[in-house]
Amino acid sequence: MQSARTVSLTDLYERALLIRRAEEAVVDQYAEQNRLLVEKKPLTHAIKCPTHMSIGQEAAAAAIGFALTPDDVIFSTHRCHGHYLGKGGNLRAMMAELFGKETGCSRGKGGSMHLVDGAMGMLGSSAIVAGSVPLAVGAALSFQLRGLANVAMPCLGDGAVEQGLFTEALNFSALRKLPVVFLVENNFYATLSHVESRQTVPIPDRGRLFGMPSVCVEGSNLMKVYEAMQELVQYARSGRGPALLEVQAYRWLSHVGTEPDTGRMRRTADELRAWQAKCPIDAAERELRDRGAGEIVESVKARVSRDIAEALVFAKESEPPMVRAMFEDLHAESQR
Amino acid sequence: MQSARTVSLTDLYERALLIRRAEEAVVDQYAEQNRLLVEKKPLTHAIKCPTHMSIGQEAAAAAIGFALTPDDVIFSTHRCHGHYLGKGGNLRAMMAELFGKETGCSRGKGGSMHLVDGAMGMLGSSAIVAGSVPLAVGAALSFQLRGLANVAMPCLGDGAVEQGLFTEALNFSALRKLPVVFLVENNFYATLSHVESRQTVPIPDRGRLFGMPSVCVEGSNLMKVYEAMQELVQYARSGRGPALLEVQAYRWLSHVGTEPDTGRMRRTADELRAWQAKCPIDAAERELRDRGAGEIVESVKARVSRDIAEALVFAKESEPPMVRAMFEDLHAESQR
Amino acid sequence: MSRVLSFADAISEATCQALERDASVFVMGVGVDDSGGIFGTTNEAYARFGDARVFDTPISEQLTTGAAIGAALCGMRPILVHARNDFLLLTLDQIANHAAKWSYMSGGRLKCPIVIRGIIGRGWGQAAQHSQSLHAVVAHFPGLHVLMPSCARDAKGLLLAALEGDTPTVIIEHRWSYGLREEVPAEYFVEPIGKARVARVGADCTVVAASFMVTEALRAADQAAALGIDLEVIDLRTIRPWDVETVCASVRKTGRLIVADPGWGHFGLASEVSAVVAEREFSSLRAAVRRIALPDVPTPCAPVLEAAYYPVAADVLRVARELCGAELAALQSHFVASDATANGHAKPFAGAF
Amino acid sequence: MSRVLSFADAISEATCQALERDASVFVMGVGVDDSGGIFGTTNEAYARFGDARVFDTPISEQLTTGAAIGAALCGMRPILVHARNDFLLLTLDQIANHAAKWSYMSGGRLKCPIVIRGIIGRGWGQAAQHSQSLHAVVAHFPGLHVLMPSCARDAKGLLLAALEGDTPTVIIEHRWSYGLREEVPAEYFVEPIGKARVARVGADCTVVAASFMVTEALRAADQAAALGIDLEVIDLRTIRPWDVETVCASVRKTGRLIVADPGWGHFGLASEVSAVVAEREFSSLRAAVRRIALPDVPTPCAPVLEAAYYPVAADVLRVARELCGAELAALQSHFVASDATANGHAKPFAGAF
Ligand SMILES: Cc1ncc(C[n+]2csc(CCOP(=O)(O)OP(=O)(O)O)c2C)c(N)n1
Ligand SMILES: Cc1ncc(C[n+]2csc(CCOP(=O)(O)OP(=O)(O)O)c2C)c(N)n1
Ligand SMILES: [Mg+2]
Ligand SMILES: [Mg+2]
Repeated sequence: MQSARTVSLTDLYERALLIRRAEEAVVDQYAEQNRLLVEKKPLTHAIKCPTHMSIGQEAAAAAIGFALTPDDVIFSTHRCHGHYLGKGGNLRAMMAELFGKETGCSRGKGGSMHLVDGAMGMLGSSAIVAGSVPLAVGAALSFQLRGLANVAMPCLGDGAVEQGLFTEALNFSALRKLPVVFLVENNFYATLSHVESRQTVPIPDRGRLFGMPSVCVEGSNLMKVYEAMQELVQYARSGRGPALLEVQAYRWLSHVGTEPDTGRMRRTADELRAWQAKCPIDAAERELRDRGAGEIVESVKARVSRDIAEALVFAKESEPPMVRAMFEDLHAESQR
Repeated sequence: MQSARTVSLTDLYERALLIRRAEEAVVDQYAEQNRLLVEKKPLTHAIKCPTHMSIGQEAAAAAIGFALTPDDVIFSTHRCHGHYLGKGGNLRAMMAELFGKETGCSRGKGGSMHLVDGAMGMLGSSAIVAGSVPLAVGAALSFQLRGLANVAMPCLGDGAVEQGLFTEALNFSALRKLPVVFLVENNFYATLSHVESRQTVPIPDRGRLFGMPSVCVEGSNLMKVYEAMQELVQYARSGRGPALLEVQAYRWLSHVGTEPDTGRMRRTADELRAWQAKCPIDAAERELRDRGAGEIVESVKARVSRDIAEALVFAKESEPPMVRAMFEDLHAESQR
Repeated sequence: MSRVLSFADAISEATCQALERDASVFVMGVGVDDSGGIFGTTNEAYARFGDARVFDTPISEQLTTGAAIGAALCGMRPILVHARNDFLLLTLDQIANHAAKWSYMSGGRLKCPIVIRGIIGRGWGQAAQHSQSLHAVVAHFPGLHVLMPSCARDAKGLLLAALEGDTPTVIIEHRWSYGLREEVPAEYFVEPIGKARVARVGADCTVVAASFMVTEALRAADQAAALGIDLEVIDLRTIRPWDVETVCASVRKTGRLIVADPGWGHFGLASEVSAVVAEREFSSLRAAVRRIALPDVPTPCAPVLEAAYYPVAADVLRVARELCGAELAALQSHFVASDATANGHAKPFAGAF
Repeated sequence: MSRVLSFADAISEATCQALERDASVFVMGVGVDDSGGIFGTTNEAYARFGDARVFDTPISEQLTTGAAIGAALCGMRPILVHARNDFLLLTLDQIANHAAKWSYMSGGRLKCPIVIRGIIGRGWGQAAQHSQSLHAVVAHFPGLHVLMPSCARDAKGLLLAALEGDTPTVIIEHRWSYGLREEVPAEYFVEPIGKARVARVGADCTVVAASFMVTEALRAADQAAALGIDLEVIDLRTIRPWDVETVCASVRKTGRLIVADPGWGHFGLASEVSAVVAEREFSSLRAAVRRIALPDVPTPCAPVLEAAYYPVAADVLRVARELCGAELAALQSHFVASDATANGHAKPFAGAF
């Protein structure tokens, strides 16, 4: 893993592109599955779990792996592909998990919403809105109790801010000066409900109330998001207490599934277009090319495509779990 | 009930004194019971439920009945004697409830922590910290849905602020501009834990975050507390949305029970003395006497003493419930 | 008048009729105004009554549950909707420590007529946190009514009954029942709370089931009949209070009992029914009561595991055969594990939920 | 070495020994640093280990539960304490949707060794919200261990066992057990989780009990013995997983079973044990299993109602007599409703709480 100081736009670009392409592969896979379904052909090796895509929101996820060390930990939500890959999670194990295979990062038990990579400090995701926020606070508590200089980051959406649990987490972290960086990805919607119809307060003000540095950045510039995150992570790591980062970015596809939802409720085509014009990956690619790094861009693209193709093959060729595996892992006996 | 505009210090003084004397009667009753227990004599007509005294904190409770109309509603906590009497709750029914009698305001089912007087808009208390806060929000929601100009007031302690539920309530009320006045009585302690060891934020700032007028007053001047409450109630009643009132006052006795707890943890004798010197009832009495209303003071005292003595007789002479009453009231069939 | 309606449409119709009849009824919850309309159950209400009566809420389930209680204490009749009953766990303090106890603690002076709807998810790898059946947890608490309609008619009639009553009520609906269609009266009507429904009369063995397990039990009964085993299927409909009399009367007739529960076995509905019947009808029982419930693990995601996870008609039939001692070898092959297509869904799941 | 210790002191001692042995253990909860020390179970730990290891928290139970889970996922072994188990309802989403499922959902990659202690309140009019026994609710969920020690030795040995294990564990203690005293080994030891304890050997009828009902059952057994009825009393100790083998072996011997549950009957422990035993030991049972549980209402406050509310030894004896058919007329008068003094409290309640 890159040291925080030397991260380059290329690094961020590659990580963001990996996330984008991985999810596009899921989109393609679903399209293929739907085609087979229509043709009434059997679905072997299918993704059969609800997938919440983060296409358009990659900037924050890409920054995670560079602003944090592998010993730092994150926790995520139903929309966790990006966080998992961003933190350095194993791509093959993720794809295998989506396909429900024994080689999946959660042995096929969790699926898309419950990605885990303990070695890389991705300690799991909850499909209960705000459910994993206190877990990150507890991880930070463990660091403090042990005198470790690590940081814990709960990744949450704008919707999770409405759970009282989130404020309990702010208060407790501030009170104990815990090394937590709350990463709130505001994509303006919870399902189809706009944030303005659910909240009255700018999200960083919630953090500021508890005296923590709280910053809002737009997720359209990879480096800016990284720098903002990096700074808050250093703050938390130095023992000064928690911090909050809001990253605003638009979800291009529907809340769940792989189709767009443009036109539903308040989600207009204009809104989507405006955000697509600010695509952080396109911007990074342009910037790299402008800097004369066109060849690097091409090699990154090739590497990412190859990795994803390999991961898909791995996932499809892996065996599904044996039925008896259903009764395993309840009590972590198979701890690795 | 007095109209809000014409409330006099005498009114507030009488209400506060009623609350004080009623609780002192409970203190005396417990002393008597303890004497009998030591002498191994039987306890007939005893208070056998946990009582959380509000002696020292009467100012907010006394204001409630004048700042609110009988159609406005309140909800309270484990420490609800004052709120019940403040709102105009029936004194006899309260005393009978403490003694576990059929004539009790909750037919002996609820006891000290679950006082109810539906006719006077006291819709119950929860012994779960912050548990009744959302109920008040719901009452306000009902007023809004029906187009009624009533106000709902959750009475809560400083400890309840830490429950995420409280912030959920602030957000929802602000979002919908509900007619709620959050009354937070900050007595600086939750049981023996000081507020500074539990919170980092001045309580009114919590309300301000959500754009609501939020005021802190000291509970040592009955009229000032009333005026502050009255103003916020009018604000909420006018449809402009919720408001928050913090009243700071000290609990003279222990968290639960009828003895002082001075000397335990951070609760020093100095702290108690300083607050006793600011007793809102003594101050009101002094002021009334200074104004030449000494005779009124005496007649108020006599009336209050007589009412309490009568209520105690009523409570003691009332019958306990029949055992079969245990199975009644689960489904409100006996709705009155 | 009566037409064929889906379970989802029956809920929608009941909701609209309640909103029409009673000004104190309103609907709230995360996404009730969404064009999806909680799987088609709230969008007509939203379209007709607008957001004065049908409104979205922040994702603050604990608050909205308490707010429903408070509104009910002031005379309203809220319907609070959760797209998954799993979210009830966030609100159990409000449901069980407050709604369930408010009437009792007030000596019957106050009443709290709230209705909370929560849906059981199943299938397409929704995994552990979005597919529980939490009826047993809620039904442990005195002071509540807990309903589990299994068919369109009851979905309408029980929702309307809950809204008429004064008891806080939790209705747990199964997502796989949503496509089931049957005749449903068009007019306003109520089904009695606390009364089970004999869904199929039989002589050899009683199957007490709830929610989607009624569908499986009826399917099993069809197959069993072909093989000479006559199953009586009782749809509990109400879980608290459940209809001990109807079940016991059936067991007195058949002498055998299977309980088919869509939830977990431990401390669950199957245990509850089994214990009470075994206590009351000890001498009527010709064999031990048999319980069918989920395996004692959370829901796994992988398709192979998920398919193996849920008990289906074949399981009911196998147990019935064991209980009745009939010779039905090689029968299992008639059955495949239920899938979404087989179970009341208009079209197969072709994507994420 | 072994000395006589109270139940409360045994918990305190176990806590201190765990803190001493294992740097990853810590204690948190509302009031654990309070001079009351959660009824004397945490103050010694606080005095010895200070607030680096034993600390008070804000009244944010949902957060502290989740924080305990998160700390455990990072290798800590938190003990989270609630002065009343009623507060668990605020945290059930974290307990049941998170702690219970985290290992399973991660395919066994992660483990979550948290211990949550919650106390059952009883007496002195604590009323409906401070006196529930919520073991059945928690025990419904696969992925958890649920323990209910009834005596000082087990209070220590089970707490230490829970802290050694890797499974999230809820320990539900009864406030009325706190004064019970017996020999407890001074050294560190563990009692096996999932293993019941035959608290009294008997031949005529098995009484399976948990928590304070074990005390009542043993008292009943003494009286029954004097009257020629020989009760076997089994202390379940672990509620999930509960020890089916030990119970069934006893029932095979006695042919009769009473289950005495400190909680509500519906969807409760008594139903669970009854159902499983009736299924497994149908042919051993000479009579229907009988269940003793709380009346199906919340706890009333008034002394007369509260006294009538709780089942006591006399109830166990009455049911045993009915089951065994013995002639024990006019026996009831030997018993009075249990009160605090009679039940393990050092001194009578003379005030609130
Ligand atoms: C407690 C809870 N309530 C409701 C839901 C249903 N739900 C799933 S995701 C979601 C929206 C979450 O919005 P946000 O936090 O902004 O995350 P996003 O989906 O935008 O990434 C909702 C309401 C849930 N999973 N958990
Ligand atoms: C959810 C919950 N947690 C803990 C308790 C135990 N408890 C009862 S009162 C109390 C302190 C409450 O403090 P505060 O809100 O300031 O009210 P006060 O007692 O000072 O009036 C606590 C912790 C409880 N009743 N409910
Ligand atoms: Mg969002
Ligand atoms: Mg306080």
